[in-house]
Amino acid sequence: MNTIILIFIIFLAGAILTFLASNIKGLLKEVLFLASVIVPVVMFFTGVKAGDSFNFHLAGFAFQWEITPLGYLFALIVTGLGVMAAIYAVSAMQKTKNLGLFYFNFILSIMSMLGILFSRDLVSFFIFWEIMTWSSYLMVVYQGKDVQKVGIKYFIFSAIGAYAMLMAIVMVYSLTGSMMIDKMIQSYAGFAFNMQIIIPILFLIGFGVKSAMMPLHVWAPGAYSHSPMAFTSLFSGALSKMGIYGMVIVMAGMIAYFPEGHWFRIVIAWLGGITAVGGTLWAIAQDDAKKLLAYSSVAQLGYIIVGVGIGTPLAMLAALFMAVMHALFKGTLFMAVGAIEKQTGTSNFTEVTGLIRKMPLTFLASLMGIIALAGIPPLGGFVGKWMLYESLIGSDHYLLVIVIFFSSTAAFLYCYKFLFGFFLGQEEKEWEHVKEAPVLMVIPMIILAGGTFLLGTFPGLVIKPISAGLEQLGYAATQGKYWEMSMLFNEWGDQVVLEPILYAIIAVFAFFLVFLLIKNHKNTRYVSTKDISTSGEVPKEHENLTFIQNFFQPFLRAVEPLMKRQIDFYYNGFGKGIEALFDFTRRIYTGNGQTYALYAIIFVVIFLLLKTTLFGI
Amino acid sequence: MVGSPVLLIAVPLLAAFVIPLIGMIWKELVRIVPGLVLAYMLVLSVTLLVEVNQNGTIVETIAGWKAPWGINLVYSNLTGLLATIITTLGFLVWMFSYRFKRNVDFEPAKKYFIFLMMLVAGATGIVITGDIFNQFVFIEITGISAYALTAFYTGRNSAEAAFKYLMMGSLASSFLLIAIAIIYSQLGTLNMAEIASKMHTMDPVFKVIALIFFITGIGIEAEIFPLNGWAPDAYTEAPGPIGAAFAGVVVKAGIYAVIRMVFTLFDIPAAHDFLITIGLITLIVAESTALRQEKLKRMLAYSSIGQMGLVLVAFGIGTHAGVFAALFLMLNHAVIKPLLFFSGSYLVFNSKEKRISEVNGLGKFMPYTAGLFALGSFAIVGLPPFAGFWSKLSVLTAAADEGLLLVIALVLIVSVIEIVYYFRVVNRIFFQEYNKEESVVPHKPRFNAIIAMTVLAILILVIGFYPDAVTGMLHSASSDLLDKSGYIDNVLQVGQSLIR
Amino acid sequence: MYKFLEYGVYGASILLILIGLYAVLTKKSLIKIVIGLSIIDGGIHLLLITIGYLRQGTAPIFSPGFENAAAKMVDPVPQALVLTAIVIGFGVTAVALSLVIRLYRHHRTLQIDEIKSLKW
Amino acid sequence: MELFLNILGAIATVILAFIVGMSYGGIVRKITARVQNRKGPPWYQNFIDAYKLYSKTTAIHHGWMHRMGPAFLMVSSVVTLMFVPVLNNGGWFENMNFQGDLIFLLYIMVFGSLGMALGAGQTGNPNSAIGVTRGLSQMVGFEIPWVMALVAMMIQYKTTSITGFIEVQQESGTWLMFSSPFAFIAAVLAMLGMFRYSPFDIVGAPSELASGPVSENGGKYLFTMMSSGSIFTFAKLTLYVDLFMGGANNLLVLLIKTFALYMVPVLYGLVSPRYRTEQAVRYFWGWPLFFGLLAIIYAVIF
Repeated sequence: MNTIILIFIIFLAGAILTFLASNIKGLLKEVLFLASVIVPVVMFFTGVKAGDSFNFHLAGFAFQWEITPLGYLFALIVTGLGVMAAIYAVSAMQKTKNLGLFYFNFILSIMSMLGILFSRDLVSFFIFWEIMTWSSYLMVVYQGKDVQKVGIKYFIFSAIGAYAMLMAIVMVYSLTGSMMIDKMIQSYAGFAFNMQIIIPILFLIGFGVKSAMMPLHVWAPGAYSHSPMAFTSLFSGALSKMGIYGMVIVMAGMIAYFPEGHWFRIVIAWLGGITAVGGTLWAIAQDDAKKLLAYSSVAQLGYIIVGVGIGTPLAMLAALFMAVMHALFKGTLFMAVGAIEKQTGTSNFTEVTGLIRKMPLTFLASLMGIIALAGIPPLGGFVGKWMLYESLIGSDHYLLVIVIFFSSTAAFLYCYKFLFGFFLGQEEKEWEHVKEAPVLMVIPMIILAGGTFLLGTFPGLVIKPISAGLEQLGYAATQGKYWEMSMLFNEWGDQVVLEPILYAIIAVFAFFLVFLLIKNHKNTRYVSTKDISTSGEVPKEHENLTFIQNFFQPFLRAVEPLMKRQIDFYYNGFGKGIEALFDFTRRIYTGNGQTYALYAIIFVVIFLLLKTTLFGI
Repeated sequence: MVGSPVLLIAVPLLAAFVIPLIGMIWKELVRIVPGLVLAYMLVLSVTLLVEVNQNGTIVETIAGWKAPWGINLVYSNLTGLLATIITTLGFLVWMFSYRFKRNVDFEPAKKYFIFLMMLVAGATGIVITGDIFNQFVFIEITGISAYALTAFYTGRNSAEAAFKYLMMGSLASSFLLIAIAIIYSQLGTLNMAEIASKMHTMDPVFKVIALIFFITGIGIEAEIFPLNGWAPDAYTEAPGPIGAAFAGVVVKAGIYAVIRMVFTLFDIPAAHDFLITIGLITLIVAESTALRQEKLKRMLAYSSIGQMGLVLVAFGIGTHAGVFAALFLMLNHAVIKPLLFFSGSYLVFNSKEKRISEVNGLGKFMPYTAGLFALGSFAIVGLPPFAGFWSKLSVLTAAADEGLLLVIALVLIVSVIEIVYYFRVVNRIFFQEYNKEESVVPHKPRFNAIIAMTVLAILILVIGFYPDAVTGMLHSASSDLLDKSGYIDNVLQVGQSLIR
Repeated sequence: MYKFLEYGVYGASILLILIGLYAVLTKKSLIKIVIGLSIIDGGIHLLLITIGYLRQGTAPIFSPGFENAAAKMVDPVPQALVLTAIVIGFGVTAVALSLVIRLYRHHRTLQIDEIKSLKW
Repeated sequence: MELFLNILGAIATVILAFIVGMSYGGIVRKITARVQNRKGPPWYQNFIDAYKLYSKTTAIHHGWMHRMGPAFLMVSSVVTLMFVPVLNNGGWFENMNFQGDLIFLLYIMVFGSLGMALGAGQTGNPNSAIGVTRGLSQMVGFEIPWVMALVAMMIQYKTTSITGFIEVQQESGTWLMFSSPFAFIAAVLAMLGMFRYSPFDIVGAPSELASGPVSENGGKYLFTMMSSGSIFTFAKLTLYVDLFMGGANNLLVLLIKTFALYMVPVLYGLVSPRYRTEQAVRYFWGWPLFFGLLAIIYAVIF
């Protein structure tokens, strides 16, 4: 049996079995859940390689599933993060109700993401896309918070995106008579000019929604923060990357052949830039860690969109590298928030402080994640940012450099807020009982955080699959080896110029740490955070002096004009207008039988009068 | 050979008259016999469909009078498919409504099943008859039993709904009769095949007038906007399973009548565009109205109307792909909407007002029913991998082939609205807290109802995962509809030997 | 004269239909609406029968010795149709009246514009 | 052996930077005092202070982040220094220059203050956190014109490395502050914020915030911070000299140039009152931003 189809069958069967077993006491459901995530992933790593395919016909459409290099790269993100999130979820979701639904949708999400990546025809692409949408939707509403607003908003936007994509798909089908992605890309150059414009736009709307591109991002903060954190790490880390995957295909496969393609590129890149800035500013304003990370995800995806939009080989490389990195560090951070929420019951900065000594491992993972997110060397986030700047400067998008730089500098603000809000500040009696998260939650976090470190030091590990993917996209013809495009990497990719820098950093750090600690280390004692010098007064036990309310108020005051109106406001207004309109139109059905009879008569009379225009007689 | 097509009409009609008599023997027989009859019809229609698939169309003459003089029944791929859908749904409705309400007495049950039998007989008749006046009669039979079933519950507003339905229904029959009169006066025949073969000789003005009256008349049954004012009321006030029967049986028959007129009888090409236009208007108005509904069944009713609009759009495309898509939509709608009505009527079982806001948190107490409702919602809005997706996809591809981009865009925009209102309900059921004061008291579905719903759910999944299970049938049915001369030949060759 | 009468009958049937429509669309009483529906029916029946009418025609019966009479026969089909339609109309009217009784019991009124509990 | 020499060179550079930075600090104190009509401390007062701090025994700490904070700060300044060519043509320290190191510098320069901010955060002193938020906000402000200036330079001279800029200046013989004046103006205006003299000294406002982030630190911690600050000052000044003023061929030239440049923020600070945070941020998004844009336009056109 073909391994590809076997993977999907195991996922599906595993999902159903786990769902059925969810009411049985004991560990059966956990075991089934982990097995149905891990077994196919293991099969994916051992049983398949790029180039494997599986073909069949259904409902008159040819289906082709094939593992392409680009798909393989994204599949690495999905499977890696998926397994980590699954392990995390088992521990994190204990004692929650309706576990079956959670596990079911979790497995289906992973399955559908892999399906999207393996699909070489648009029908199965769309099918998996929609399965992904509804399974993630069920996760968003899973906790029952704000379902009618947040959940519906997520689904409306997803549906708008999916249907825009569906429209493009059927247009392609009518133009080429085939549903194959390859065929679409091949024949794109021959389409009529208006089709050449409309089809990519429709596709980009579809992918832009999933990758939270401005102005289609409004669902993201709510959806990310309302789904269980075990899933959000996957949601933000992997699921949003499906939009990026699609965008990469569209930008490289279609826009590259479009005569006026650079306008597309500029628009997409600027949308990405605006997304990055907007996401960052709103993230700074948040008091809830989930919301903060959600907006930060929007901003990070903005960087990636910029890279994809620019579309030079180096920019693509940067975008794909940042996609991998984002999966790693955002997975870590969402998991950390989940751990904190599980241990303390809240994810609000204003409520919980000073966890550093209670949850040191979580802090360590968060610290790594934040450093990677901020793009500070030596962790992996920097490599991606660096390549992005290089490519932007190299392709003459100077203003975008400023925009991106502004966004990533402002990102330091929320990065600090995240670490400070949870872990630093004064330690309170209220949180004295808090313990480190269960070991199964900590391990995935640490592994993912370690991944950011690994990729920061050895970016070549992931540059190789990325360049294989880029070759598939047709970049090979013009460019040499991809890691040479950027000066960071030598031929092997894994011995980089970064290394001496890294050693220098570590050496200096170690030297001064020793310098600080060496003398009478033993006599230095720890004093609590209550024992501080505030004008000579020592705060009492119940006094919490932590400064966290209105943390960045001065800054927000400075950028106030930029943040006056959220785009959400207009969407809500539009939605309300539509509902009011429909409330009006439904009054057509007056409830009076005579009116209905009158309608019938009017119907007849109108058509009798208009018969010449309507029927040509 | 289990029987001939005429039995599909005769047996249920006979049963309708026999039911009161056998009720005197043993009261439970009143509930059992309809099931047996419907099961027989189901088996018969399926066997006939298989046979038709192999040997070609069956044309049955009644009482020895051959076409074009006598009445004849045409059991082709298309009509057979629709008849099978109708009988299947009839059977499932019976199974579901077997002691739907525990306290229903013998008397009401008797009436209920009599009218159900008549409804199914009438709808089957509409589909398989080959004579327009006969079709009119069947429409009336269906109509009268539908009025009666709508008014089934006393003490509610059901009489009001039934009266509106009746008003519109008799107007419809008047229009139909006028159209029949025009056609008969011009062509001198009532046989569909002969009308079709002579249509080109008819004065175009009369032709168009006749078509308009026909469409108006049948449009009232087929729930075309603005002729569908009765429909939401009737769906809301009729018993739950009857709502399912309306959506799955009556409307399907009405749509069949419309398309038979447009595709076979009348040779007016512009009628296709006309179908697209009214279909789109129906779709948009109905779905936008559904968005703001407060009652569950009313929402389902508007959704049903909208789906019928989409079916008309697909038929209006007029190509093989379009007809295929339309038939696929009809099939899916006949599978999904009854499931929604079945599960929905159990969700609001104990409620007086049947408001959507009352279903909050019911998923916890009746997970199976609620889950099936969710499945139905997922399927009807066209999410893969459920049944509705394939039909939606085929509609869109068919429209794209003809370059109807505006149609595609509108259909997709409306689909978003559809998603919104369905998911609002699903959210309420599963993800909002049960509120003792507002929510309904949960009601456990009966065993037979569970079976009926499960069958539909399995059908949804089967079609969703393996659409090829039905596409072959649908393809032959759509070729059958488009093969006008084949239809004429099939019917008339039986009468060739006589006189002429 | 005959010609005039024949058209006159057509005219009369259409007039009947319009009268019925007028009743259905404007009269508020349920009973009057039902009457209006019946009038429409009557008009249509008249229309149908007129279509089959043949001046100086004979009854559509084949009998020995009159095999060639087919040309002079009145068309029998409309008559059959009208008979059927009358029966149906009768049934519908019966159902309608029973519903009117139910409505009256429920709402204590026969005004159609006051019976609007189902709307929108 | 080469590596050993490199490390030796690096240490020498750091010591040089320490001495120069400390002396500059002392001189600034003196100048400030004279302007304010005081006598002021001697120019070597900073060394005395440093020695005093160094000899103090540390008795308490607030946890590990707190203890590592100064080390983070030091990493930032020392690594920055290592990337900035102190003297033209290599001289006695081959620094770790590479194509694109300017972008690297932008990031490594904030590394320290973030690490330090974490340390300050763990102390639990509200003044520290307030100071940190102000500092970060202000940083977002001045980084924009600064980056605009750099980008303009990158556009104009097609290089992203500091040695590249030095080479450009050596080849053409003119300083870049003359050939791209707008970029220089924007960069200098951004420098005002970078050095945190008045009017941009709200971060560590001594009387209001008890020195902000550095409160709760004493002894060796404060010593490390102080020396880090001195090194960082020197590194930044050298960077500006390298970028805009043609670098320096020997130490004397370097000292003159850096001192001249250093007087800009110092003297500007002496005559200006303190800005509030949002005023500071808005200030940087006013004229400096405008000059930055001008610089980019200038660079694109020429």
